[in-house]
Amino acid sequence: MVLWVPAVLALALVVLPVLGLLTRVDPARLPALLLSPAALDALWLSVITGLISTGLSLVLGGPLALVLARSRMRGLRVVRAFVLLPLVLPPVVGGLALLYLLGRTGPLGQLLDTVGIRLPYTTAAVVLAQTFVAMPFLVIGLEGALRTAGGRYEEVAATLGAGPWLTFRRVTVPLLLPALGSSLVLTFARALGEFGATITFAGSLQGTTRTLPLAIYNTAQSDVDAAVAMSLLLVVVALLVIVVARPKAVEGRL
Amino acid sequence: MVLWVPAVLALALVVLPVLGLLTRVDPARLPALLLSPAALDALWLSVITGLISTGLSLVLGGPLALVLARSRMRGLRVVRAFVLLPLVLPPVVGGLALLYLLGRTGPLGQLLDTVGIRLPYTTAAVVLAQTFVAMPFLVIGLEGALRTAGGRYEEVAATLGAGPWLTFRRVTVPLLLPALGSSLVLTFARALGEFGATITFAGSLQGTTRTLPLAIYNTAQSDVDAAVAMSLLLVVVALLVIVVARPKAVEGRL
Amino acid sequence: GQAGQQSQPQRTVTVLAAASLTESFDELGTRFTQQHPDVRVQFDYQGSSTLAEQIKQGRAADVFASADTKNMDKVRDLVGQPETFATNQLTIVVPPGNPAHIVSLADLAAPGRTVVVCAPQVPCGSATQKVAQASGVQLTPASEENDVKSVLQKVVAGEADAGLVYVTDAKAAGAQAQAVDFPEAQQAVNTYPIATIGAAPEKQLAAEFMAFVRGPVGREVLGQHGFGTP
Amino acid sequence: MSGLRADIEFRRPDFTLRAEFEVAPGEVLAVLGPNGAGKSTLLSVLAGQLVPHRGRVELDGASWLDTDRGINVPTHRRGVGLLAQNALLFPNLTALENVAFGPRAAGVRKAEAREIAVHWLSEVDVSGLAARKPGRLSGGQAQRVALARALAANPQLLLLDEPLAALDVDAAPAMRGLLHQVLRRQEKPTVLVTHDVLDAVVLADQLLVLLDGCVVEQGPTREVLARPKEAFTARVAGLNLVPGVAAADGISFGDGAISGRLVEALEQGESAAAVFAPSAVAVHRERPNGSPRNAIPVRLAALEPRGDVVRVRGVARNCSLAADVTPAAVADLRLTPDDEVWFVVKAAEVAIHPTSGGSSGA
Amino acid sequence: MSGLRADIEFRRPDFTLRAEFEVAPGEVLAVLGPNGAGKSTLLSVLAGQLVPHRGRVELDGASWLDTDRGINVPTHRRGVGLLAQNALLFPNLTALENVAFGPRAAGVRKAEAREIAVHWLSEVDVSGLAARKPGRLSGGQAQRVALARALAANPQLLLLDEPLAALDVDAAPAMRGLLHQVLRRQEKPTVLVTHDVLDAVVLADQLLVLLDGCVVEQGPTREVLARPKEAFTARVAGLNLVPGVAAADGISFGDGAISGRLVEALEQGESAAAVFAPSAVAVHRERPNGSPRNAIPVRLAALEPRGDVVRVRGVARNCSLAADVTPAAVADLRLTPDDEVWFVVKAAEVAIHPTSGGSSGA
Ligand SMILES: Nc1ncnc2c1ncn2[C@@H]1O[C@H](COP(=O)(O)OP(=O)(O)OP(=O)(O)O)[C@@H](O)[C@H]1O
Ligand SMILES: Nc1ncnc2c1ncn2[C@@H]1O[C@H](COP(=O)(O)OP(=O)(O)OP(=O)(O)O)[C@@H](O)[C@H]1O
Ligand SMILES: [Mg+2]
Ligand SMILES: [Mg+2]
Repeated sequence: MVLWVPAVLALALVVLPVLGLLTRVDPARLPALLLSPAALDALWLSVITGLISTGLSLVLGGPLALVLARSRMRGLRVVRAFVLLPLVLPPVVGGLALLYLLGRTGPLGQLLDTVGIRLPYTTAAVVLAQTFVAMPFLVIGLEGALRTAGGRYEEVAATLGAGPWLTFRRVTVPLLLPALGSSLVLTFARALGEFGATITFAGSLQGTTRTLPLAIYNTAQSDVDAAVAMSLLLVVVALLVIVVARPKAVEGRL
Repeated sequence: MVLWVPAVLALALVVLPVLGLLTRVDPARLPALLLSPAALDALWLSVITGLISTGLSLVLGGPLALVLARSRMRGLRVVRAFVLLPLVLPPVVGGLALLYLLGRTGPLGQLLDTVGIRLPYTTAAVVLAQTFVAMPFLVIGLEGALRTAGGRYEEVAATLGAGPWLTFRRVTVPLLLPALGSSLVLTFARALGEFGATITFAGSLQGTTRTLPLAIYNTAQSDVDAAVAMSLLLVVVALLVIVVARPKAVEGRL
Repeated sequence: GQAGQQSQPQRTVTVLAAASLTESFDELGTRFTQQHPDVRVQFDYQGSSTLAEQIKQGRAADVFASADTKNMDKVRDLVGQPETFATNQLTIVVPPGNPAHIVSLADLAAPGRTVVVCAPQVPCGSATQKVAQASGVQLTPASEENDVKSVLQKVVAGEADAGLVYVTDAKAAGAQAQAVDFPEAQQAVNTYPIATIGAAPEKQLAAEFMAFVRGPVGREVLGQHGFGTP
Repeated sequence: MSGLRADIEFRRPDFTLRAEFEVAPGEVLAVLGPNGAGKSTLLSVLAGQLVPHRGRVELDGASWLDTDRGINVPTHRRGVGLLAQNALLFPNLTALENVAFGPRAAGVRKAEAREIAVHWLSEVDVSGLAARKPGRLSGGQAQRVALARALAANPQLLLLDEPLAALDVDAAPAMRGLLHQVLRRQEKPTVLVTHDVLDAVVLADQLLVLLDGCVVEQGPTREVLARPKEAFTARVAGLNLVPGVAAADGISFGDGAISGRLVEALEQGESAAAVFAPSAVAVHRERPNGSPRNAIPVRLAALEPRGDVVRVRGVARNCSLAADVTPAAVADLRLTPDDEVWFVVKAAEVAIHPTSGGSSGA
Repeated sequence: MSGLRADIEFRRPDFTLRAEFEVAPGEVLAVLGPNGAGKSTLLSVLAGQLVPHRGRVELDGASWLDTDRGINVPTHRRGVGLLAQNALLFPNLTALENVAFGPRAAGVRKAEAREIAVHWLSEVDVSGLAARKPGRLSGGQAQRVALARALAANPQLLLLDEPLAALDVDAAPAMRGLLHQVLRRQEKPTVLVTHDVLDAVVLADQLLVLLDGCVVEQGPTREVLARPKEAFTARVAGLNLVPGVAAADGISFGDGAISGRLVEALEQGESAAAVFAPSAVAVHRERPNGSPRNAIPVRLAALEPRGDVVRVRGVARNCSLAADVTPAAVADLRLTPDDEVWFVVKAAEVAIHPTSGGSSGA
């Protein structure tokens, strides 16, 4: 089939470099590298913050997607475009933006300071930075799905007396599961790989804010091969999440 | 409506930091900064390579998405997980991976060298790096849409004698337009913002490989405010693309 | 390469330089083109370790200027004889007005101060470790940044009360930050080596540029940016 | 007043729907009309899925829609049940869950909703498919589940769009009977869209005929069918209907009787109607002595040529009956108005339907 | 051999479809059966959308499917046209583009495909809707466009799943007539799923009755309907069919004649059949002289009680006819087998249908 040529090319483009990385790793050194406290701390922090950011993106971005898809308000097109901004903003600049807003001298940061909350250099800052860059993925993915699916079934639910909330839970969400699944995966993946905004806004301290990508970058400064090995750790985590979590959401479809 | 609270919060999280950036820009310096040859070169390069990578992602990733969504081959689940890898790989590591594969000492690079092609540090390398990190967005987005939509209409087309190619053009693609639109936007946005893989694999030479994010990084070394101003240039370009291109694809839906 | 507009450059020399050399080398490039109107100087500024890795992978460029000897050593087989062309040393930077009243290295260890330093893996971080050890000060930073510019950024943004950066960085920050020199900095002087790359397409020009950097003009420009002379 | 009152005007480019009608509680309004006449549109407006340009809709005195006063109650608060033309079962729920959806939405507890669903599934004769997802049902099976779902929701106003389409020859009469029982039991108004005049005759008290968005006929079913003003209605109608009360093997009306086949079990004395096609009626000068059981003496009222047959209208007591005979037969028998003749119809051609108590005597 | 040959076995959990049949070119096979019997499944297998567990399908000698030899020609290469139960018009194309899709797929040039589409849209009487997207069509309108789309594709094998469902009382006979003309014109086999025995009688040469996935009856339409073995078929059938040739006001067969209403314009001498319901037939001991035009002398063959009526079977020449009368009438007339009686049927009750030339004489 004519499709196979570009499909295989695309796959090669994605898979070959990653496989190439594998060949660079010295298996003898692997255990020591991966089981170092620095690596384990970073891994743990990455997984936790990644999950929390994904959850936060869902809780905040889900409703936003719904509003964007369903509301007939004017000016929504502009709002939608704004949601995409974190996607194009270089992450470092995104981090700066967060810092300017929520840092000690930022308008919101000063406000928070008065109630004793300081975000920079905390794990919360990591979550915030990840959410900032990753949430648009969820919003865009869900909104697209919400637009194409569901409308007619939601009408049917209303004729059966179901209010918006019940309709949403029992009709909209189940019909949305495949899109939700893939959007969540994208969001989690982006949060997991987030680097620039995190280091700018949250800094990099082992155990508190140094996630795996930060640790990898850090290691790369002195030992590229060790950094590559640590990247593979990230890859394995991502694969696990995807292979374990995704099929449930995506393949249990209609 | 109960949805509005989280939706507005989500929007605030995304929009406020960006607005905050705006206040940091000195309007008097703006023209000089944005119209410098370095900035214009970078802008031009970014737009061109971003478009090419998006096109390449479509040409290669589109068929891959189709194969993933429609083929019933075993082991496809693993392939699908692999496609997501560039999403989680820290971009710098992605760039290293490309370098290891296609650099002069890499296995494929040596092969290409014999026919006189050297990829690293060329504009082609920029495109390749961007495609590597951005294509998964297209593949995931399209695959999800392909799974939910189209199947039954494609069957109908077959009963009317339409071969796979005609069916694809006249039935699948039109039904896919909304998802295609949003996936392309995500892909383009990701390519436009790409930094780590590009600087590692393609280097940072003005006019050849220094895209806008690289130029911003470069400027940030000496003048953070100028870098922020340049980021806004990126934001404006992205907004233009999104507001101009997206509605056609998304709002001209069924 | 602003020189490109004046005459048609026939030759290009590509310089791979550490990111901290951005301003000074840009200026040196302009000066060099004034002397050689037919030459275009192309700079690629990145972290020294990334550049070293790229050279290992066969990158064809002419000159490599590293921010430390460690990264130059990584590519020792692939470059000509490295020569030191500048030195740099640490200084404390504080936000304008020095709100936390920091006057010595020991002040950084006082409780309640937010201090940012470089991670030990990068050159400025290893220098930081050295001075801390030498002076017996126990630093508890809020963040260990991956490069010196990030440290400076945090101080400039007011997110840190103080940070340890190179003198050149403090100078580049101008009025946005204030430098507080401290004597222990002498314990860790960082040297910048430069070398021509073995596979250089423009061997002749590479050598010329290297000499130019190490010559009087180079010294003058580098000195203006705060670098010390070796 | 109680019941449904509607007066609406809905516009689309090239199409305007205008209708005004009332349906009392317990009454069924049948809506007939050619494809594209606006029947489904009418139901959508009543359900609140389409907002008309101008109009009022009110149920039991509560206003659902009033464009003048800016009232527009959303669909799910109307308590309206709509069985749309396309089944549209929720693809992610099983047949049982689909049917239980309405009760659940009304706040019924899970176990109870399940029971209700089981009951309705067995009423529409698809108990065995309770656990199936809609994607795995045949067309007719899906239609039955959709009917069960609409009925199980027990709405204040039931809207049915061709509920018996896609059903097989056994199921269609069975479902019609089920609907008849359900609709007569409940004290709520129903609007029923159909292409089958039998549905209207059996199930409906009132008839509304739409042509191109306009109401061209409206009134009690029997009256409209007996005196069709529009050609379409006449083509649809084509049925004789004699109201009376159920008797041993048919109905009795006044001092006469008509025998026929019982469509549903009937108690003697229950109100019922004998339904038969004009084409089934033979005209005799004398009372014949063959197999046909029913011979009704009538006075001829009119003779109308209709295409290749002649419709002969006769009056028997207060009831108008029609017979379709060939022009040759008219000539042979030399039929003229005011003749006294016999309308003869075989009992096998007569269906005895129970009629809605409400207006069978009207 | 030419035409369609199929022998398939398709399994689902709880359901197995087994069928073996042949349809000659120009012939129509009608498939009847209750909901969920497997009719749509059968069409899907023929179209290649479902791959049976075991089986062979072959058209004009070319193998489309042979599980033994591992042959499975994909749907689009079979040249099969399927009108599915659900219209499924392409939502992104206008009605015209939907209909033009098939010709375009066959390589017809754009302008020509457009013309073909315009033609078929006018045949199904929705010319005015050519520019509409399917989302803006009514249910019946969509069904008509879907029919036009299936016919316009001009397939080698036409599969129709309840093509006349959802059509109004005017449209259904009109579309049936259209189908009749189209199907008799073409030299290709057709399989038609329907719930309406009239479709089978008018359109089909052969009949196949499915019950729960099994073929319970199979053969020429008239034979199967005349001697139904299954209760379902009997309930469906219920029609008399007398083959002959068109005459002035009916048909003539042998030395007899039956008058009735012409359903379509017919040339005299064309092959045609008179169709009427057993319930329309009255039984008389003597030839009556009322309006009924048709009195056929028959010899009684059997008396079968069927629910509340008795089916009286009589033989007139080589043709078996049925009459449904009440048990009371049987008692009155003291009917017993071998009696010579008159079957009387009003011309208005008899429909004269043209029959497919191919096998009308069979
Ligand atoms: N969504 C829509 N947008 C625009 N026009 C529509 C839409 N739906 C239906 N129409 C048109 O409005 C008119 C009324 O349609 P409606 O569906 O009410 O007809 P109907 O009486 O239900 O017909 P049917 O018997 O075929 O179901 C038709 O002319 C139809 O083409
Ligand atoms: N996709 C499916 N998966 C599993 N079972 C199915 C599927 N579609 C139909 N069935 C079942 O297979 C049997 C045959 O279905 P089919 O659709 O062929 O019936 P049908 O004869 O067309 O009925 P109808 O008259 O209702 O359209 C039924 O029992 C049905 O429940
Ligand atoms: Mg309708
Ligand atoms: Mg079916």
